[in-house]
Amino acid sequence: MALDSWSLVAIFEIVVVITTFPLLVFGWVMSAKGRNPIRDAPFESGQTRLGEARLRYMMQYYPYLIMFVALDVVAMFLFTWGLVFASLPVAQDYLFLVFLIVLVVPLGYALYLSGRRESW
Amino acid sequence: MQGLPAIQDIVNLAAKIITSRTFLEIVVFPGFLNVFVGAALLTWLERKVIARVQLRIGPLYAGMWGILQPIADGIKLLFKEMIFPELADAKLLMVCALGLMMIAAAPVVAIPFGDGLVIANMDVGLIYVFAAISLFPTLILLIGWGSNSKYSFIGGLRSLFQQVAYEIPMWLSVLGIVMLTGTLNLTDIVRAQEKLWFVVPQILGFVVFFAAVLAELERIPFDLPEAESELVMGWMTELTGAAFMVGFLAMYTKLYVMSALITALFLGGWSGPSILPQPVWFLLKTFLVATVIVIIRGAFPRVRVDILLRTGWTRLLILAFANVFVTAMLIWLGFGWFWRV
Amino acid sequence: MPDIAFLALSGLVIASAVFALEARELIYGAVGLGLSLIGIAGLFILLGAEYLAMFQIAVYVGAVVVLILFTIMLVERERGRIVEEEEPVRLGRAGIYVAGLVALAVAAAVILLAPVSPEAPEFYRAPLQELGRSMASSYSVALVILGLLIGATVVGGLTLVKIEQKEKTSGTAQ
Amino acid sequence: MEPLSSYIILSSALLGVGIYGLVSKRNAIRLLISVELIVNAANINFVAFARYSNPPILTGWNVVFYSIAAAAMEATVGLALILVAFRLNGTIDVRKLNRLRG
Repeated sequence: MALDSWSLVAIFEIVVVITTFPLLVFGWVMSAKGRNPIRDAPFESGQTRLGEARLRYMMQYYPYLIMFVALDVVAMFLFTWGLVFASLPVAQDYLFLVFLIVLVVPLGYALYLSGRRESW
Repeated sequence: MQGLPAIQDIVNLAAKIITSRTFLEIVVFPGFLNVFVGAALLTWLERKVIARVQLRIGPLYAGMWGILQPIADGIKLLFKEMIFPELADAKLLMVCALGLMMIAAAPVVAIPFGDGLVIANMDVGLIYVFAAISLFPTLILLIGWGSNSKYSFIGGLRSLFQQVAYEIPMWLSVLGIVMLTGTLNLTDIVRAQEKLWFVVPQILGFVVFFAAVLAELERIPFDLPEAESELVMGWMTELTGAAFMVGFLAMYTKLYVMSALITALFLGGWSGPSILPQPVWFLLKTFLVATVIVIIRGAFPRVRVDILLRTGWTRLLILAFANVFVTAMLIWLGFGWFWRV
Repeated sequence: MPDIAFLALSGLVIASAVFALEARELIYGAVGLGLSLIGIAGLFILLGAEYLAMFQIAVYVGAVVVLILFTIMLVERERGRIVEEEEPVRLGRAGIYVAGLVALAVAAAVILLAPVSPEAPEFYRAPLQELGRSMASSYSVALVILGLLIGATVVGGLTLVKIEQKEKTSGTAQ
Repeated sequence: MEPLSSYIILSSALLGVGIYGLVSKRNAIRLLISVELIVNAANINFVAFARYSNPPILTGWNVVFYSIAAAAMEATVGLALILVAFRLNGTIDVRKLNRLRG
């Protein structure tokens, strides 16, 4: 039975689900169903709830998120380069160096902006 | 008309499947039971070690040295009531808890616990592990949003930014290993360390990877998403009962898997003197790494969130790139053959 | 086995794509998009492009969907929930007609005009080394241009979103 | 192994879903989601054609690499635009963003 490795991944995930899901269902079935405004209040250190929960936002970290999307792509491309690094002519390594150097200024700009709280 | 297959046949088939190597690998040893028991043991280990660090005794009564404490905790949590806040999205929370467990356990498929003792020996193993780990922020953000509580939401956002900030250094710190071995297959990477563990030539990468793993695991000194004194339990605040149990177990599964990943990538995996079989060496190293991570929790203070993010995006990133550069130098100077597979 | 996998994955892709567009809450829409993208990654695996599938999951589901979720949460912030006005039925119907026509036309054209023979080699995996080598040689110019694109995106996105000092508004602090 | 046409039908269906979203939806984020779906339909075709040529050629995979990267960048800028539009107008309903119409 030569199963492809990805089928094994799928089977493993199925095993995880069929062992974990019953726990959740069990907890759901066993718990009381009555609703009670005090019990159902979100946790706020024992205080009554103050206002909407989805209000405040840490917008000053938005540049980090954009940097993440950019560097995610870059890292994946660098892995293809790392795979063949040892057998690659040096001239083609410079190419990836150029690829990185192009990115230095934008990422520096993003870091600079993320440090300035008043911009966000 | 063939008639219904006899019960004997079904039993035989079931016995054949259950005793087949693939099934045993998936369900018992490198697979699910290993992860489950490992994670449960780690919860006990953490309580015991932290207690020792703080000159307490820790769990004591359930079994020898309280080693059955995880089972007691599990049963207790299972029978607790599941309370979801009034505006929370209970179904989303449960599905996300399940998803957390799936993602946390997924990397085990590719990690070799012995020579050939791996569920799926895939060529893209390393990237597969990283891809699985990169799904965490999404689910945690969804949990933080879905529970509609301020603590959960702030914890989820912090977790998002932190994991996102440390993911890139984590990936790039491993790039050196990929350059040295020229493969993404974790079994081959471990085989390449027969002569010298990667922790020596890749010491910079190891430091970056370890710090990034600490941050990915949301552990002290980077445990801002669930800083107990400010955010109660972070994004897990509104998970209760069984959902909390699954989420909690997922985090310890992640700890176990990441320790195993550090072992496989930097500490030589299963290699060791042949007094003990290979999987035992692997498990010993894994639990050693996990213990170090736990002791760090007992010994360090917490950093501030903006410092944390800035450190991740500047120092660690630069260190990771420096590591890549050093490795490139190593290969250009002609030492690369040493670790080729 | 591959047939079942293909059917299941294509079902997942299409169903979650529809769910992404039709879900009542925008958050669920983003989740549906993520599921659809994971299904497409599964299709890539079926086609032998494993590295590509991992790239898809890491970049799309790990980064882009997170960004979409973040934006949705930011946009929904002030009113709790976005009140999406009902689209006119006329528009929805027109959409279905247009989409059906285009999809049919494209499928027919591609299948009729496809220059390749549908006979595929039985077993094939993308050779990872080859991928890196071609990335460094044949696609070198594209790589540098991609670097420029990424840089431009970072600068452009940040410049768009950041608040100028003069017109700083009160609602967006913190 | 399924025939190539099944992949083409699948990607056409995905393209159809994307176009349906583009035509009938009013929320800017849903439009972005539609665009992502369309890009992915194209990607499926690229990979399928690369796989089904005999012998398989890598060009399809390389193109999809760049395509995914470009789509990620496009989503980043698109979301930034949506944020700006929301900040200026308080809505992301594309039918109400008609300030430029004059």
